[in-house]
Amino acid sequence: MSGGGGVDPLYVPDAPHRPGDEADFTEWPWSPGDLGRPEIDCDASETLDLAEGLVRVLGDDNKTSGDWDPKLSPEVLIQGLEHMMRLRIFDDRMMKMQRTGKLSFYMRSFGEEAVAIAQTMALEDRDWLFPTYRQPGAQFVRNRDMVSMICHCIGNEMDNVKGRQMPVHYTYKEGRFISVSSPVGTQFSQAVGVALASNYKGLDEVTITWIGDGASAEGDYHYALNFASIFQAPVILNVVNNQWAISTHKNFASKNGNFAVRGIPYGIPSIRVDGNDFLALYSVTSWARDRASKGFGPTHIEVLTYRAGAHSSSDDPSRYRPSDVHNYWPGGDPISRLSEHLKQIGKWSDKQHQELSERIDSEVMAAYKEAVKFGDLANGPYPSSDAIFTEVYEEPPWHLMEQWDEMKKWRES
Amino acid sequence: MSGGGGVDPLYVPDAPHRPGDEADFTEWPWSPGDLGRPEIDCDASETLDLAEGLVRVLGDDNKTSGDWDPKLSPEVLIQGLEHMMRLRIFDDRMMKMQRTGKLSFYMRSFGEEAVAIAQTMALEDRDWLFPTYRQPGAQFVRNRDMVSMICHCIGNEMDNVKGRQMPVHYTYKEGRFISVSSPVGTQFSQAVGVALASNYKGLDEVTITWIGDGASAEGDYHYALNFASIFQAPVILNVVNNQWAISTHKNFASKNGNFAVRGIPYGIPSIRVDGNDFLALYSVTSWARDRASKGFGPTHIEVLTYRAGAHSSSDDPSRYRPSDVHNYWPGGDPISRLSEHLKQIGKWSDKQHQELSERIDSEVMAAYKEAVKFGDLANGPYPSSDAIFTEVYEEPPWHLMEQWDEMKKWRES
Amino acid sequence: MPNMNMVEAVNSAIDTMLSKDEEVIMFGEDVGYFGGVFRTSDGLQERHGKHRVFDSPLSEGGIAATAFGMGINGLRPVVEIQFADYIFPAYDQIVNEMAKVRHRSGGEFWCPVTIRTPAGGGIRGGHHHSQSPESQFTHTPGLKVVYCSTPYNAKGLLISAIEDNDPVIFFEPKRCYRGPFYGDPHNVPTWSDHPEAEVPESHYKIPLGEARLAMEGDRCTVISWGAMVHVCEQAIKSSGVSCDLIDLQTLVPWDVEAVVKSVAKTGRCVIVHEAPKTSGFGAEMAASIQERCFWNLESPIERVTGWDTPFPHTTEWDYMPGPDRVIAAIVRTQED
Amino acid sequence: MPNMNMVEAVNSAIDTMLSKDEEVIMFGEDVGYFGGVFRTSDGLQERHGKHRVFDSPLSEGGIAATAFGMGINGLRPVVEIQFADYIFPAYDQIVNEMAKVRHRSGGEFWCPVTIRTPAGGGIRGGHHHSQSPESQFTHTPGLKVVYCSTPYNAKGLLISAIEDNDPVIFFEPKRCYRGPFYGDPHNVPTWSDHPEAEVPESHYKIPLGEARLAMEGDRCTVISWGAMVHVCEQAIKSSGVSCDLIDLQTLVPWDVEAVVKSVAKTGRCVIVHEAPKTSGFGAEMAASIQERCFWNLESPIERVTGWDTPFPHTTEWDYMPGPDRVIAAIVRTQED
Ligand SMILES: Cc1ncc(C[n+]2csc(CCOP(=O)(O)OP(=O)(O)O)c2C)c(N)n1
Ligand SMILES: Cc1ncc(C[n+]2csc(CCOP(=O)(O)OP(=O)(O)O)c2C)c(N)n1
Ligand SMILES: [Mg+2]
Ligand SMILES: [Mg+2]
Repeated sequence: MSGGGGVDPLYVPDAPHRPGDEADFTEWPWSPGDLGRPEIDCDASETLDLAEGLVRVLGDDNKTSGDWDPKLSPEVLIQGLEHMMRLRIFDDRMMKMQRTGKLSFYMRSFGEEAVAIAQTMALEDRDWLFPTYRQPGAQFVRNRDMVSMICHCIGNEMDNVKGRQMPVHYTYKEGRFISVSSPVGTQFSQAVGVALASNYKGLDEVTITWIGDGASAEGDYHYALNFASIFQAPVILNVVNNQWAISTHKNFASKNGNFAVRGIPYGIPSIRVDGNDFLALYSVTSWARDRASKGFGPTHIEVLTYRAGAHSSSDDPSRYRPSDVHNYWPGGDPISRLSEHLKQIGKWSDKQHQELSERIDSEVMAAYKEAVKFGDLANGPYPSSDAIFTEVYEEPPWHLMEQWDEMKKWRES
Repeated sequence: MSGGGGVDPLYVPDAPHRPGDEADFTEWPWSPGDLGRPEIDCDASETLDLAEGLVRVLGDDNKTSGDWDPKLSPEVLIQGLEHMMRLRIFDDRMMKMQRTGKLSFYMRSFGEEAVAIAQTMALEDRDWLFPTYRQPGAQFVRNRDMVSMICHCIGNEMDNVKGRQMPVHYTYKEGRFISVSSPVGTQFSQAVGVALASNYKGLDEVTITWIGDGASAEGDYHYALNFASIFQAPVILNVVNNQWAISTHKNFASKNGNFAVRGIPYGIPSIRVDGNDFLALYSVTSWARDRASKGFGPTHIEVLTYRAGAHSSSDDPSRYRPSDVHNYWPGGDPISRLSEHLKQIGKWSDKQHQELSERIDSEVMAAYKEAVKFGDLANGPYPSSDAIFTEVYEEPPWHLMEQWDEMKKWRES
Repeated sequence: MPNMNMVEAVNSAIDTMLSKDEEVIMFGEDVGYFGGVFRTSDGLQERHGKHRVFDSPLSEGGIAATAFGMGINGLRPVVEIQFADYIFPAYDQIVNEMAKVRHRSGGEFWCPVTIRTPAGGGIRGGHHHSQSPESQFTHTPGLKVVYCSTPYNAKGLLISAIEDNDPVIFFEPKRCYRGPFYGDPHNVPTWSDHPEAEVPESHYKIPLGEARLAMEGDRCTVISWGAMVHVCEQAIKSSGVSCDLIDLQTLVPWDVEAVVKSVAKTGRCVIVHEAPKTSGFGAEMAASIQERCFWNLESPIERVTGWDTPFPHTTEWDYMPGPDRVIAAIVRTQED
Repeated sequence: MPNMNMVEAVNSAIDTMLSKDEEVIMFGEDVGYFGGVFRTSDGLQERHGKHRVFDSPLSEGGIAATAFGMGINGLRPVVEIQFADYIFPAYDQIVNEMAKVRHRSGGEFWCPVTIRTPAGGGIRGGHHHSQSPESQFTHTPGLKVVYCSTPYNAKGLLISAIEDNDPVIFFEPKRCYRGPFYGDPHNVPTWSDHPEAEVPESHYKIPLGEARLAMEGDRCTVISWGAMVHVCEQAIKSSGVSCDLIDLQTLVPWDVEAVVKSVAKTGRCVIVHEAPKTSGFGAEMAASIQERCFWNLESPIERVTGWDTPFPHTTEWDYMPGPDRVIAAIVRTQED
């Protein structure tokens, strides 16, 4: 316990390491052993050890163990690996496009690829996803076409958001992937409403949503936990604790560094899971889905991970943390861990990895080439600026019609 | 655990009893025995039993017991009793005034008199109070003159709020009692700022604030706990769980009915205290003050009590709960309990009680008569409507000056 | 046709929609078991079930967010904010989220939510139970803004709002819940016998975007909404000046045709609202009217509004615009 | 005198005040160790200490509430909202609390808080990094609203805001942080050599409530604030029409004298802002000007504004008002 001994001038926390320091993750909650998997109708209080501990399936020896092992087939694991590799290669390509001015801005999922991919794979296709900008990978699971994703990021003629939002603000209703919004946190409380609507309609649909460690300080986090628990919403509420909110360390978001436990006093079973462990993520999410689907209400999950890259293409993390810091993260890298596990069980090889990587690379490259045919940011063509006026309302009212006409006049002049 | 067995249409909780039902408080957390009093530098986790249990000092036998006994002198107890009796008598008088149109609206503290009074008595005079409308009693502890309180409630010429706010929205800077605001919850997060400013200035001042069970669902509750814990603010954060938010039962504010435990995951020591037990309230608050003052940061307290009366003079609780319900509250009545205790230790008698009651009654009556001399709502005089324009800004800008002139013209016409 | 006060008319509108459309659902603070602090949902929980009309936690932000989620997932939530003054914790969810979701998602998701809220002064509410914050919603594209004034238009507009596929902020002048307000606090009429209190039991709509011509005349156009409509009616009668009285009803989108036609005819205009003057919706009306009718105007457009101060408690009648101020403004428009 | 861009000028203002007054304290998202995502607090934590310049949790509501509490207890907090679009979670704390506390407490408590926030478009921010929500604060009595446009006025106004004993919402046109914006996205000048970028190192003030006459002329009054001031300058130059260009600087309270004097002289007026037209602050300006200068006006007051739609990403240049639209409006005012 810090503090003590009289009045100090305003205490302000700090990050555990800054540029020049050595990275230090001693506080990482090494799983003390395998944690139990409770019944889905358990009380929140029965999950305290899960919230204070860390659910892992893949050990440092790349073997699985414990009650939480989802016992997935190698095919499913390879599928997951492929999605994660695709996301990483896709992200790298997009960053290159950003650096060459073909798109305006980008945000990678680097180091966090497992989160949305494992979790979405653990759900049914009819379940609703309400993501932030750090879960685009879910779209691969739901079979979204990469060309359309790239077109969105460029904001060209084929962007289904019609150039209205910044890159990475995907929407993909067909895949029940709900429109990403910039104000952080808002989706978390909205997702409870989505879930309650499914419930009201008597449908066996679950909603999953994510919020960052930083954004969990918004009021929406509290609204979500409160409304979800009071009305027993079939919702999975994830706090993705990747340690940083831009330059602000999670020490400014939680005094004790544990987000999972916050769910328990709301009466919501809460679990902390290793966010770089594909199998653990899958397993915990299946459990939560089962629970929600059977009418037992919400689950609160802290996904413990590390933002390995910059916050966004506008950010330079070397100004506020050691540049190689992510290499020291005790959770390792989600892609390596899954591929090492597959090798361990004899279902994967360096050669296969290499081949898959190359195949994805050329797919991404092909998608990229296809997408820029519809325009890139540097060269156009852009979506018509008519899209400024459409879908503001279901039908444009007179004042929008008037202004639209005026805009057209200027555009043509 | 409720729920289970498939998809039900949207679950909505209910109150445990409604008009016609018998009151039932089986869930009241009977103190299983005396709870320990931890060191002031304890960790949040060491207070779990205090948050899940209930700190009581005054037993049902009207005797004190346990580590939390503050061992107050009979003089202090009698002082507290007097303040509580004054508040109840004052409230009754004000309600009569409201019923006869002498003031527009009123809110009693009935059943909750101990809360602000015991807690404020446990503090130093230099500590800041940031109340809701349910803690006016703190002003008696800080020696506020009743005439000025009544003048505020009337909103007459002597109202220090100048007729601008509704009754019960007191402000009393001399007593460090900060202006009550109608939007519920806002003071809770603001109080953290007040505390941090004291801290910044290096002053040994603590801030105490209160929020209702209902209002704890606002974002401000989350902001307060988060900012207080991150910056170790010297603040005492009380949730007054009086079971109701107007007609809405606390089952709509907390799934498991416990507000105290919510502080623990924020790293804030948390205690549930019997809000009708003057001694327990005093003791817990002293502990929290000591802690804050020594630099160990915030304390979170659930004050477990019952709103014995209507929400306000506009409310008719018999529409949504059994009318005699408060008589069944296991915590009893705070005034009776303290006076019974005093009798028990031989320091009080029915006769003294009767005499004190009569003395206060005539004091209140005298204050009332004095106050209405400055005007009552039915008959005026009212504060000058010039007060509409002053103190909107430090100096009225030109547009207010213009409108002020216009208003004067109309007023004189 | 039954006579209803505005509380009953609002209740009837929600009741009608709950009966007609299973997607309609209602929640908010104290609206369930109790039926609302103003009784606007009295009896609805009993009639339609606890899962369709229910209490919510005391959290306007949470209410708006939950409604948003339900709205994009196929329901048509009607939520109540207990007082318009308490809508601000939900402001982000309304202006950044509800207003923009259709547009931002390329039309994939939309939010047919109706947010009802009692607004305005005249009940000694002081600064936090009297505000009329309509203009703070009119600046945000994607929202529709409605302000009813009578039992008849309350029901017809509310049904339109609920059936609308865009988010609608629906203001109810609480001072008029039980009777029209003519500006005299000592003379408090009820709605009985008022022609605008003849309200059909059944479903009917008043289209959003259409104003109501409450009085007809040719010397001045008086534009208002909410409780002030009745103050204006009183003022026009007392002024002896022949006026059009336009009850705007919908602020976004407002009825440009009705307004322009009237001002073109009268050449004079007075706009009356309770909210503070600076950046009140009267500003938009005046700015637009001078843009569209400049050459018709014989005198400056007048605004009669609340002062640029918080709303007072004891002295609220020195704050609320009354008939005298409106009369004076009408007369001033005739001078030049 | 040193040449500063607007980021440096803002930084210098805060630095000056931190040095001058111990009661000044600064916090917000990423403003501490890192120095702010726009670098406006670069170096300030190191210079003044972690307890005076620090990061906060990601919670605009919490930031505002904490600032409120510090403000009423004797400090003078300067807080940053990272983008003006994200000020709405704090809206309740600002409009219901900060704005009213002096008044509601009979003058016992007041709140000398400055809320700084980068606003406006032109950086491809799409609808949630481009909004210019100034008018949503101008309707609330008790708040002052400032919008700077150059390095020189940024520093002078910010120091006045910090020293002011009322809450001030301080908008910084992010598009102009590194250079003035003349409306051509392909021609991006910096502040170097610009006369308004000569900024004293030391303490100076530009009084709140006073406009800046940026250009002088006699045929039309162009009123603007923020980034659009430079667009107007460009437009006026190209139009060949002799215009007064009034940079309003403070929106509440606005400089009625300067505006009325100019319009009385020119008889014509164009108001230009980035925010959507409906209920933008241009509405208040137009309404007030026609009230005060009706008999001087030779033609309708024009408004050139953003459209009544969310702010787009790819096609933002079809949204942002550019010199051509301003020129056309100026020319229209000359026609009649
Ligand atoms: C309401 C709001 N405030 C501020 C921002 C600016 N912002 C964008 S991302 C971000 C940090 C988010 O951190 P976290 O929630 O931890 O998510 P992460 O980026 O780590 O995934 C901030 C401050 C925003 N988008 N919305
Ligand atoms: C933001 C806000 N929303 C709604 C209200 C209306 N309101 C006043 S008191 C109240 C109930 C408060 O209940 P609780 O917080 O439990 O406090 P209690 O009255 O029981 O002391 C409500 C809904 C308000 N004043 N402020
Ligand atoms: Mg993060
Ligand atoms: Mg309560």
